[in-house]
Order: sequence, then C-alpha cells, then structure tokens
Amino acid sequence: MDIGYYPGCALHGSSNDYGSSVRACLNALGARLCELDDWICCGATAAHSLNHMLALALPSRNLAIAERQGYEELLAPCPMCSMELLKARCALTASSDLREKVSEIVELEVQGKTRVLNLIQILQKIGLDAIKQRAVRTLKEFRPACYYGCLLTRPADTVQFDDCEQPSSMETILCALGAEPVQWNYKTECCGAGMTMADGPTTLELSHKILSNAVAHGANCMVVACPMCHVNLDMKQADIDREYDCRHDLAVYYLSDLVGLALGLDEKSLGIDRHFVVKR
Amino acid sequence: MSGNSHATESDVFSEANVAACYQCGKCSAGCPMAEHMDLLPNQLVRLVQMGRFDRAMRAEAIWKCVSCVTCSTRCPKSVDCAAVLDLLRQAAFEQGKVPPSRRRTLLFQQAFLDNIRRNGRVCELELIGVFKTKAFAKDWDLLKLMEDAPLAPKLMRRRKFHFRGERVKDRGLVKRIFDRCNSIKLDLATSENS
Amino acid sequence: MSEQQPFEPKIVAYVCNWCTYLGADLAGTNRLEYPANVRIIRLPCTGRIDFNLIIKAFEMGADAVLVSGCHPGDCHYTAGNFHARRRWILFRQLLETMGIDTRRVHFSWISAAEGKKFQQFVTEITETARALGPYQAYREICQAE
Amino acid sequence: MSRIGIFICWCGENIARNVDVERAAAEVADLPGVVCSVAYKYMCSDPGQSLMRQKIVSERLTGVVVASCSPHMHLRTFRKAAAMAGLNPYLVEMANIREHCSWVHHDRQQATTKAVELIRMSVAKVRANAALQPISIPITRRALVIGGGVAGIQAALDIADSGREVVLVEREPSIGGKMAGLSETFPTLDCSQCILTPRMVDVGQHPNIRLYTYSEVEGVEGYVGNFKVTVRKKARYVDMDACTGCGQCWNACPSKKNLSEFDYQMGNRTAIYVPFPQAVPARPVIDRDACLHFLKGKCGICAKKCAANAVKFDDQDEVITEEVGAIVVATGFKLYSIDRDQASSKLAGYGEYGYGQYPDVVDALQFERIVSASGPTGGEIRRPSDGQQPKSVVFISCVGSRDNAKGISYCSKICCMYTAKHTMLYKHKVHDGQAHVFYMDIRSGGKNYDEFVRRAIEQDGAHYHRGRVSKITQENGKLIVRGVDTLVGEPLTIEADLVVLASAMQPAGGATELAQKLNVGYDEFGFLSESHPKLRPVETNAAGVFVCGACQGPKDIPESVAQASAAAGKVLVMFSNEQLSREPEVARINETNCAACFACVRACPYNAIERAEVRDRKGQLVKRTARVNPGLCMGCGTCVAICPSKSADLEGFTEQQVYAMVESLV
Ligand SMILES: Cc1cc2nc3c(=O)[nH]c(=O)nc-3n(C[C@H](O)[C@H](O)[C@H](O)COP(=O)(O)OP(=O)(O)OC[C@H]3O[C@@H](n4cnc5c(N)ncnc54)[C@H](O)[C@@H]3O)c2cc1C
Ligand SMILES: Cc1cc2nc3c(=O)[nH]c(=O)nc-3n(C[C@H](O)[C@H](O)[C@H](O)COP(=O)(O)OP(=O)(O)OC[C@H]3O[C@@H](n4cnc5c(N)ncnc54)[C@H](O)[C@@H]3O)c2cc1C
Ligand code: SF4
Ligand code: SF4
Ligand code: SF4
Ligand code: SF4
Ligand code: SF4
Ligand code: SF4
Ligand code: SF4
Ligand code: SF4
Repeated sequence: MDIGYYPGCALHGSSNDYGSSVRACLNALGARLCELDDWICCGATAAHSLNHMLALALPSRNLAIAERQGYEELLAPCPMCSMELLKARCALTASSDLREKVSEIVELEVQGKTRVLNLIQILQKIGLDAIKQRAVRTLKEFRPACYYGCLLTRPADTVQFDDCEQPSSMETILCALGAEPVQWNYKTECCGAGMTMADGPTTLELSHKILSNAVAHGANCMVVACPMCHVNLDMKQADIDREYDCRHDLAVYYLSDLVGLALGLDEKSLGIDRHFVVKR
Repeated sequence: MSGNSHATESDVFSEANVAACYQCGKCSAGCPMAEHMDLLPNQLVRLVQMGRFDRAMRAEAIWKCVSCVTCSTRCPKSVDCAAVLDLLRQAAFEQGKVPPSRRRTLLFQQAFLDNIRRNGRVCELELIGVFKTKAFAKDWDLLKLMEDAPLAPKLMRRRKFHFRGERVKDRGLVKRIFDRCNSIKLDLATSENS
Repeated sequence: MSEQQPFEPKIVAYVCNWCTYLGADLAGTNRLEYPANVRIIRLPCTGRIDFNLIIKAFEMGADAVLVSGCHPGDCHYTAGNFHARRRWILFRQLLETMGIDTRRVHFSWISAAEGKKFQQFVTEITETARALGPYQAYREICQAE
Repeated sequence: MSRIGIFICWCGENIARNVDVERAAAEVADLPGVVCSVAYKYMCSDPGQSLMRQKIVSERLTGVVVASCSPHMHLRTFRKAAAMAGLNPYLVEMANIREHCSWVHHDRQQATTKAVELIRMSVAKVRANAALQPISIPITRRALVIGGGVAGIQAALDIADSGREVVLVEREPSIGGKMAGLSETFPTLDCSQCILTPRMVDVGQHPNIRLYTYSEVEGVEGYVGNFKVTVRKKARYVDMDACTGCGQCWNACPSKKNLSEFDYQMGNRTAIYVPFPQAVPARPVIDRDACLHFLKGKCGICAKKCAANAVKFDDQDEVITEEVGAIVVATGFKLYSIDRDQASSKLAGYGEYGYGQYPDVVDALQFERIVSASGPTGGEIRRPSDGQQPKSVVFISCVGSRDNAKGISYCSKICCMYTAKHTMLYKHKVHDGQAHVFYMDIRSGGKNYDEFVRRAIEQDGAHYHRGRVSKITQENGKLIVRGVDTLVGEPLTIEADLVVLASAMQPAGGATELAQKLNVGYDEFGFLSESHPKLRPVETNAAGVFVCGACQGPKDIPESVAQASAAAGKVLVMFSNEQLSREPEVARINETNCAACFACVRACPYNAIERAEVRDRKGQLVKRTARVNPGLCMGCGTCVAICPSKSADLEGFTEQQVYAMVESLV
C-alpha cells in the first residue's frame, strides 16, 4: 500500500526518533510511505496565532502538492500538522471563493480533496487482524497510559476521529497486542505542546499533572502519537522532576514504538534508543 | 465604549459564532491555563461580543493560551472560542498591543515564522538561537539564555540535533506566500475609547 | 392607458384564511395604508392553492399574483402549508418553463400578527408590478392561442 | 336564476368616510342576479340584521352579500341572521370593505372602486354557492386516557367523576408515573407518595374507570367522537382477578437480584414483583427475563405459594378493542441520559462527564430515590459505590438542557426548582455536608418558587456557583468536578463524594410513534404539539385528541395537574352534546371522475381520505375511488390542489366559486 507522507518539520528534526519509528513500523506492516515533494512547514501554532491566512495557506500548499502527486490519502503523524491540514481542507471544501484565493496565494491549484490521516488511523486501516497476525511477541509487560493530548481528537467535527472526550483507539490496538492500558483521567488534557519554547514553566506544569496522573493510575509507561507530547513528557521529564522535586521515571513511547516492538523490530531501528527516559 | 461596534456585526468574529455565547463559562472551566489568565476565555468572548476589542487584545490571557481547543470542543453553543483567541492574538500583534509581559511568547512565534519564511521548514538550532537572543540577550538574562544549553549535547548524542536544518528548494515561493498573507490584515474596528 | 392616468397594476392575492387574511385584517385595524391594487381571495389554506389558480389570474388580466400563508410549521392544518411549500418550488419551475415572468409571482409567509409585514409586502410588490408595466406579453400569448 | 341581495355597511364613519357607500350600492345594483342593493349605517346592529331578514323574505333572496367588515368579525352573525329568515346560512358571503379597504386606502376614489370590485367578487362567488347542511356526528361519550402519571390520573378522575366512563392505559405494571418515586415535592416539601397514593387508589376503585396497566395502545382508528382503539395487555403471568395481593409469591421468589426499575437500577427486586408497595393495582407481575421458570424451566415456587392459584405461567398477551369519543394523551417524560448511546442519534452524550462510568454520578431521579424514605437506602443519604454518606455533593444544572451542542436547546423548566429542593433535603439529612450547585441561571418563576430557592441558599447554605462544569474525573474515590464561578471570574474545582445531574426532561420513549398513530403533531424534540400555545393549550390539531402533562413540554406537578383538569374539561365540553356538529366546509370527491391515483390520500394531512371501491348490485367491482370521511376532513383543500383529475373539491371554496371570483375581476 502506497501512502502519501507528510513528515512535518519535527519528524525531520528533533523528533526524528518518531520519524524512524513510524517508518520502521509501517514498513514492517507493508505500507510504503511516499514523502511529498518539497513540502513546506504547516506553520503550527505560530501561524494560526499571528496570521489567519497564513495558517490556511501553508497547509494548503502541501495539500496542493499531494493533489498534484495524486495521493488520495496523506499520512501526517504529527497531530499538529494533521490538524492544520484538516482545518485547511475543511475551509477549502466549504468555499469555492476561498479555494480560488488560496490557489492563487500558493501558486498551485488546490481543491482540498486529499484525506488526511494520523498514525492511529493508518494502523486502523491496516487492520487489527493484520497487525496481530504479524506480531511476534506480546506486549504484556506494558501497562501504558495512552495519552492522546489535545490535538489528536479536536476539534471533533474537523478531525472526526475517535471520541473526543473518551478516546480509546490506541487502547484497542495495544490491547490486541497484549498490553494492559490503564484507565486514567488525563487522556485528552493538553501538555502545553506549542508553548514548550515560549513558555517553559507552563509546559512543565501541565506535563507534570499528566505524568502524575498516569503514575497514580498504575501506568508503567506512557504511549503518545505526537512529537510535541513526546518532547514535553520525555525530554522535559528531568526538568519536571527537578521543578517539582519528584521522580516520575516513566518511559514514554510512541504508539509506533510499541506496535514495532510487537512486530519484533529492535529498539534502535525504532529510535527508542534516542529517547531520554530509558526503561530500566 | 461604543455601542455600535458590536463584533456580532463584524465578519472577523462571525465565523467563530461569538454572538451565540451565553456566558456559561464552560470554556473557562475546562481551560488548562485558566488559573494563569488575567481574563478568562468566557470574559474575552464577552468583551468581543460587546465590541471591546481593545480591552480584549491587551489581555495577557491570549498569550497564555496553549491552543488546545478544549474550550471550543466543549462549548454548548459551538462558539469557536479558540479561534477567537487566535484572532485576538493576530490583531494584538498587528496593532502592537501585546502586553510587555507576554512579549516573549510573541517573539518566539515571530521567530518561528521568520524561520519558516527563510527556510520553508523549521531549522531548530537557528530558531532557538534567534529566539533566545531576541528574548533574553537584551536583558542580559544569561541564565535564561543558557537554560536549555545542557540539553544540546544530549540531543546531539541522540542524533536529534542538526546544525544545519533542512530547507525547501523553492524558497522564493515560500516568501511570496508569506508576503501575500501578510498583506491581508484583520479589520477590527477599535473605536473603543477605553 | 392614457398619458395622464398612470398605470395601475392589478394584483390578485390568494391568501390563507388563518394567517395572511388575518394579517391583512390587522393592517386594517392598525390603519396601515397601502396601495389599493390588491384583490384578496380568501382560501382555507395555502394547501388549497394550485398552479391553475395562478395561471387563471394572469388569464383574467392580473399583472402580478401573490400567494401567502402561514409560516412553515404554523399551519392551521398541521401540514397543509408543507405541501404548499413543496408545490411552490415546483410551481416556480413550471412557471418558468411556461414562459411566465416569475418576477410577477410572489410567495410569502405572513402571519396573523404581521400586519406591518403585509402592508410592506403589498406596497413592495405593487411597486414592482408598476415598474414592470402591464403584463402585455401574457395577454398576447393568450390571444395567440 | 339567483336572486341576490347586497347589503353595504357604513360602519358609521369607519367605512363611509373613505368609501362612497351609496355610489357603490348603485354600481353593484345592476350586476347579474342582483335584485336589491342597499346601504345601511350599522349592518350588525339589530335594525341592520332585521333589514336583511326582511329583504330575504320580501325579495325571496337566494343569496346574500354583506359588504362590511372582516368575515372573521361577523360572518357567523350574518349567517345566523339569514338562517332565522329561512335562508341557508351558507348562501351568505361577505366582502371585506373595512379592514381590507376603507381603513387602508385613504383615497376615496380608489377605495370606492376597490369596494365595488370586492363586492363584485363576492356576488360572483355567492352565485356559485350551494346550500350546505352542517355535518353532525354521533359521539361515543367515553374517554381514553393514555399514561397513568399524575396528569393522566387527574384527567381520568375528573372525567370519571362527572359520570363518564374512562379507559386508562398505562404501560408499566402500576400507575403513578414519576411522581410515585419522588421524595418530597417543591415548593411545599410535602411527601410525594402521601399526596399521590390516595388518588391512585381512587383510580383503582372508581366504578367509571377501566384500568389497563402493563398495556399499550396499539392502534387507533376512526375520528373525533368515534375512535376505535386497540389495546395490547401484556402477559402478566398473574391472574388479576384471582390474585389478592397477599405477597406470598414475591416473598418466596428466589430470583432476587434483579435491578429495580422503580429505584432506577439502584435497588433489587424479585422476578415476581410489585414495582413498589403502594402500587395500583397491587398485583404482581412476573418478569420473564428474570424468572427461573422461564429461564431454566424449573422453580415455580410462586405458584406453589399462591393460595389463590393466581400464577399463570401460560398467560398470553391480550388485545382488546375499546370505543371512545375522546383521547387524552398523558405519557409524560424521561430524563436525558449522559450515555454515549442516546435514544436519538441527534443527541450527543457527555463524554466529559464520564459517559455514566462513575457510579457516584447519578441523575436527579436517582437522587430522589436516594433521599426517599421508601428508597433503596431507606431514606439515608448514601452514595451508590460504597454506601458512604457523602459529605460534599455537587449538583449540576442544565445537563443536556440548553445545550445545543448535545442536541437540546430548550430549558427543562423544573430542574432549577428540584435542584434547590435536593440541596435542602440533603442538608436536612446530612447536617455537616456541603451542597454545591453549578448553574447558569436560576429559573424559579412561580408562586413561592423563588422564595424556595432563596431558602435553599440563605437558610440551608447551599453554595451556588454560576458556571457550567467542564469535566468530571475520579481520583481516589473522589469525584473531581472542574467548573467555574463566572461571578468571581475564576475556575473552580470541587472534590465531591456524589454528583447529581439535573438532566433534561425529554418526552417518554415511544411518544412520537404514539403521536403518529393519533395524528398529533410533535416538535423536533418529540414533545406533542398543542393547537395554540395560548388559546388552545390542551387541544391538538387532531380533533378529539387532547394533551396534558410533561408529554407536551417540561412541567412540574402543579402545571401537569392544571393541564390535566383543563383537558378533562375540554373532553366534558365535547361530551355535553350527544352529537357533534361540524362546519360542512369539507372536501368531497367526484367518484365517477376520480382516477384512483390516491395522490390525495397521501397528501391529506388528516388521513381523511380513504381508498374505496364502488360495486354494482351484484357486488362486482366497478371502480376504485378516493372517498372523503367528512368526520375527519378539516377542510384544508390540499386534496383539491393536488388532484390531477380535478375530482376533489372543497365545499365553500369550490373550484367553481374560486374561479368565479377571479373571473369577476375583469
Ligand atoms: C428529579 C425530579 C424531581 C421532581 N420534583 C418535583 C417536585 O418536587 N415538585 C413538582 O411539582 N414536580 C417535580 N417534578 C416534576 C414531576 O415529576 C412531573 O411534573 C410529573 O411527573 C409529570 O407528570 P406526567 O403525568 O405528565 O408524567 P409522568 O410522571 O412521566 O407519567 C407518565 C406516565 O405515562 C406512562 N406512559 C408513557 N408512555 C406511555 C405509553 N405509550 N402508553 C401508556 N403509558 C405510557 C408512563 O409509564 C408514566 O406512568 C420532578 C421531576 C424530576 C425529574
Ligand atoms: C407587560 C406585560 C406583557 C405581557 N406579555 C405577555 C405575552 O407576551 N404573552 C403572554 O402569554 N402573557 C403576557 N402577559 C401576561 C398576560 O397579560 C396575563 O397572563 C393575562 O392577562 C392574565 O389574564 P387574566 O384574565 O387572569 O387577568 P386580567 O387580564 O388582569 O383580567 C382580569 C379582568 O378582571 C377584571 N376584574 C378585576 N377585578 C374585578 C372585580 N372585582 N369584579 C369584576 N371584574 C374584575 C379586570 O377588569 C380585568 O378585565 C403580559 C403581561 C404584562 C404585564
Ligand atoms: S463555553 Fe461557549 S457559550 Fe459558554 S461561555 Fe464559553 S464561549 Fe460562551
Ligand atoms: S485553546 Fe486556549 S483558551 Fe481554549 S482551552 Fe485551550 S488554552 Fe484555554
Ligand atoms: S357589520 Fe362590521 S362593518 Fe358593519 S357596523 Fe358592524 S362591525 Fe361595522
Ligand atoms: S401469592 Fe398469589 S394471591 Fe398472593 S400476591 Fe402472589 S399471585 Fe397474588
Ligand atoms: S417461578 Fe419465577 S417468579 Fe416464581 S418464584 Fe420462581 S423465579 Fe420467582
Ligand atoms: S430549569 Fe434551570 S436547570 Fe433546568 S434547564 Fe432551565 S435553567 Fe437549566
Ligand atoms: S387525487 Fe383525485 S384522482 Fe387521485 S384519487 Fe384523489 S380524487 Fe381521485
Ligand atoms: S380538505 Fe384537507 S383535510 Fe379534507 S380531505 Fe382534503 S386534504 Fe384532507
């Protein structure tokens, strides 16, 4: 299966561990990722904070490229990217005036036809049975707190994926592979994502609450599907521990890491060795 | 305040459905940043409803928002509260009304956009460099300046850091997109004399 | 039509007994003045109004036709006006295919409480009809047949 | 040849000021068929009416046109007057030269011209009028009441007390509705069962009330005054006549752990059970899905214990037909559940409140049972999860109500009141507890209602916070309620032991299906529609069908009861005559012409047209045709407009009449 692939800046930059993980995992499942030609950044929080039109134009350019290359579906493993792409897609399909205007701005005709999928949706598409069939080991030692963060399921009518208040799609996949996800309360609370750099203390506070809640509900690791969540929960965990004088010691995996492990892939090819908190 | 500049009449906010807000406060109740805000999301929506854009634009709260969209998701009246904050941020930025205490947030976002404008993609090292210098060098806040420095070797050890970021091929195009978008300003009537 | 006497259009109004007719009554009670061109034909419900009535009015020399009843959902007869509404959409198409000037056919919802709206609406359509001039074209079609 | 008389009214100055009535009278005098044309100062006055009567007789008039005010004002008056003079009243028409002419056109010339034309139109119409006879329909003077909540009980008793028979159909094993399960009731805090059960007993014993419990209305045929209703009595497995209600059976039944509907799943009952001790009828019913006899084929203990031999495992559903003349619908309400699986796909549940996954988040009716002396905790306030006494309780109002995003825009009207009541009842039982209320507005309009709410706040110390709750989570056995107090402008998190949701009132399940059977309209939420919200609040657009109680819209007990008595009153007004007289302006179908396409059957909003067959003397089918039931037809004319073969016509507004009017315009 060939799938259009929009990695976004993070997966090529400091979250390249996620990039490796997604690629390795999906390759093992027989999906071939075809990266968009000369894609540009989606603009992230900065664009929608400071320039309404820019926040539309940047992702639209990428949608236009996907259309030109003939992809009906586009995987954007970063929820920020996928949300920006989806928002642009919704806006474009809703108004022909806007389509015209944006096409002019991005110098490429864009319709907004391409369906945008996140990592979980791709795995759902491949199918639980197919994944289970290829699994070579069980994940039963994992009791993860599945963390969706704010962007994966919201805004609900744009994203139209899972239940925006009580999501369960990651749990479903992981349960099928033998893991025992815990019930906890912060599945969809925000970790501060876009503010990591701009407002450090805020992110530390929010992420601390999330980690604490996961620990309190008996999790022995966390699972995310977002590079920013990973930065805040993994890379910043030491800072959090320092700031709040505690020791969470919670390994944070990408969903593709755990699926990859179940498929028999090694930590290195999944990029797990690049994580900050290492499971002892 | 002026009675005739009601945002309900202004199309800038109409898509966010501001007129429908009945001030239940559910947005603020769920907002992860509410404790740190000088004005709550529902209060900002109210100010916009009243056409008091200036007051809303000068709130620190709009720079505290982490864009999690919890507010819009749970609003019983489908007011897109997060979009209201986005628009206020843009307007505050365009009109130079960002409170000094929140300049740092703005600087980061500006640096981020500049970075994309130049490269088409985010080059993290450059971004951090530019941002830190702008944000802290002026105050000689060395501590802050070096705050993340201990991370750098760790990142490099993990092959997560690239001194030279990626750039797109057609950088001219990116600049043109930026210029076209920048020429479209928010048209907020600020006849308020408060 | 002589030079001195300006053209006065003839307007036939098919209205529902329970809404628009009462709306017109209210306009009267409130002494809301409007042009004297409209001739109201009282029917139990807009559901009673069919296409032929509209044609008939034009045949008899009307320059404009007004059809008006209860607001959707307010029908005195549960659903009569829903049928009417659906039919009106058809009417419009039929009128067009028959070559009738659809600017001369007006559909509206005017409730028993909307005396003011009745006045305004009638004034408006009278002016429109006046501006359009006599519906010679239709009379010619009729004569030709 | 018609002989038409025209009577033009001055209405004092009202008409005469702008319409030259004398000139008009002269101008219309020559219209074909007109034999007299007079103007008079006040036509509706006694002398005016007698002038008309006199002319009818002296000129042998066959038709009358009164040119005066709106027919809505005086058509009845003049028709009556004509009838007194021996002229069929339906041969009288009016031309509205006041509201539609003199009052709105101030140019005397134009107004007079228009008046003449209006009169001409009416003359044209009246020439085509036919004498009509009012339709009279015999009435079956018995009533059906559907739903045995407080509203249905009140309506049934009022009608029965007047000496008319009532059939009361209730789908649960006992009457009583929601009120039977309430604890104490606002605004007086009297015990709900204490005031309700005597009335339930009255119903059970009333000689004029035939009570079918555990039954549902399956079909309704006929029309006002003459309904045929089929009622399905579900198999109860207990012979109602033989059973004495002694209780031996349910005390011995080994299947004890079945969730009680009456306690909203918070308590248990046996497989053979009465829903609550004061049930009417006080006869048990066997729950097939819980009974070991039905599940495993063994047990039968109840039958053995029953001295009266009343247990009948082979009981079958029974279908009964009842003939009634009027129907009162009182099917009440249910509460919105926050679950993911909403009854209607248009509604969304409350994921943010945990979709009902926390046992200590209960709805308001459950809380009524928790505080009720007859409830599962015997009236002690204990929370469902661990039986602890909650020291901090959060009440959340407007759950589901006024929440467009969840699919309901309306205010449920009573929850502000019962929430205040709940905080009081709680405080009266848990003195060291704290009640918190999250509210958006306090709606307590009603006699002594606001005082009641203030008492909850000022005397019983409930903490009211203005704001909605965004999320509920659970942490170490506590419910973490994240809300806001918009009055201080701060978010507010409360750790609660129990959360009570004031969920929206929705129409009872099956209400819309029932409404369809009865041809009664309902709104987008499924509440039944009254005929007019102010002037005909308990009538519906289906003649002979009335509504009362919470099935028409959210309401409390006083209002439900008031409406029930109003509905009963309307039924009795109808029953005060033996015959029902209806305006004869109904549709008829030219059966020879009818093409039997049945477009009219489908279009008629009242299902007044049936498919009929015309047979010759030998019983051979001659043709099929549509046929109007004049008892059902409301005279809307939709069939006339829709009939492709022009076979349907409407008396009083026939094609001929309407065309004559248009033609007279030339
Ligand atoms: C938590 C709570 C607390 C309240 N407290 C108070 C209070 O303190 N004071 C006050 O004045 N009001 C109070 N109320 C309101 C009160 O409960 C209602 O006003 C009242 O019950 C309405 O009566 P009803 O007969 O219309 O409906 P219901 O009580 O709902 O009765 C309807 C009956 O019809 C039956 N039924 C439904 N459908 C069918 C069918 N298709 N065929 C046959 N039978 C059918 C049902 O089984 C039920 O028995 C409270 C309500 C709630 C939810
Ligand atoms: C400003 C305002 C706006 C309103 N708008 C609305 C609205 O939009 N919709 C709505 O539903 N309701 C509205 N209402 C409410 C509505 O007016 C009342 O509900 C309604 O008029 C009550 O009718 P009633 O017959 O009980 O009383 P009233 O209308 O007061 O009639 C009582 C009659 O009794 C007569 N009377 C009094 N004492 C005696 C006596 N001793 N002997 C003989 N005759 C006596 C009086 O002269 C009067 O004619 C409004 C009320 C107000 C004040
Ligand atoms: S949740 Fe929506 S309606 Fe409520 S205050 Fe916020 S914006 Fe207004
Ligand atoms: S988007 Fe901003 S305002 Fe809305 S809940 Fe999140 S942080 Fe608060
Ligand atoms: S009949 Fe009508 S118009 Fe004539 S006096 Fe009476 S109210 Fe006035
Ligand atoms: S034991 Fe028999 S008589 Fe007694 S309640 Fe049960 S069924 Fe009725
Ligand atoms: S037969 Fe059924 S109802 Fe009777 S006692 Fe046994 S379980 Fe109970
Ligand atoms: S009565 Fe009160 S609690 Fe109930 S919906 Fe209305 S405002 Fe909300
Ligand atoms: S629509 Fe006309 S032709 Fe068809 S069944 Fe009805 S009356 Fe007969
Ligand atoms: S007039 Fe209306 S109600 Fe009567 S039969 Fe025709 S469609 Fe039905």
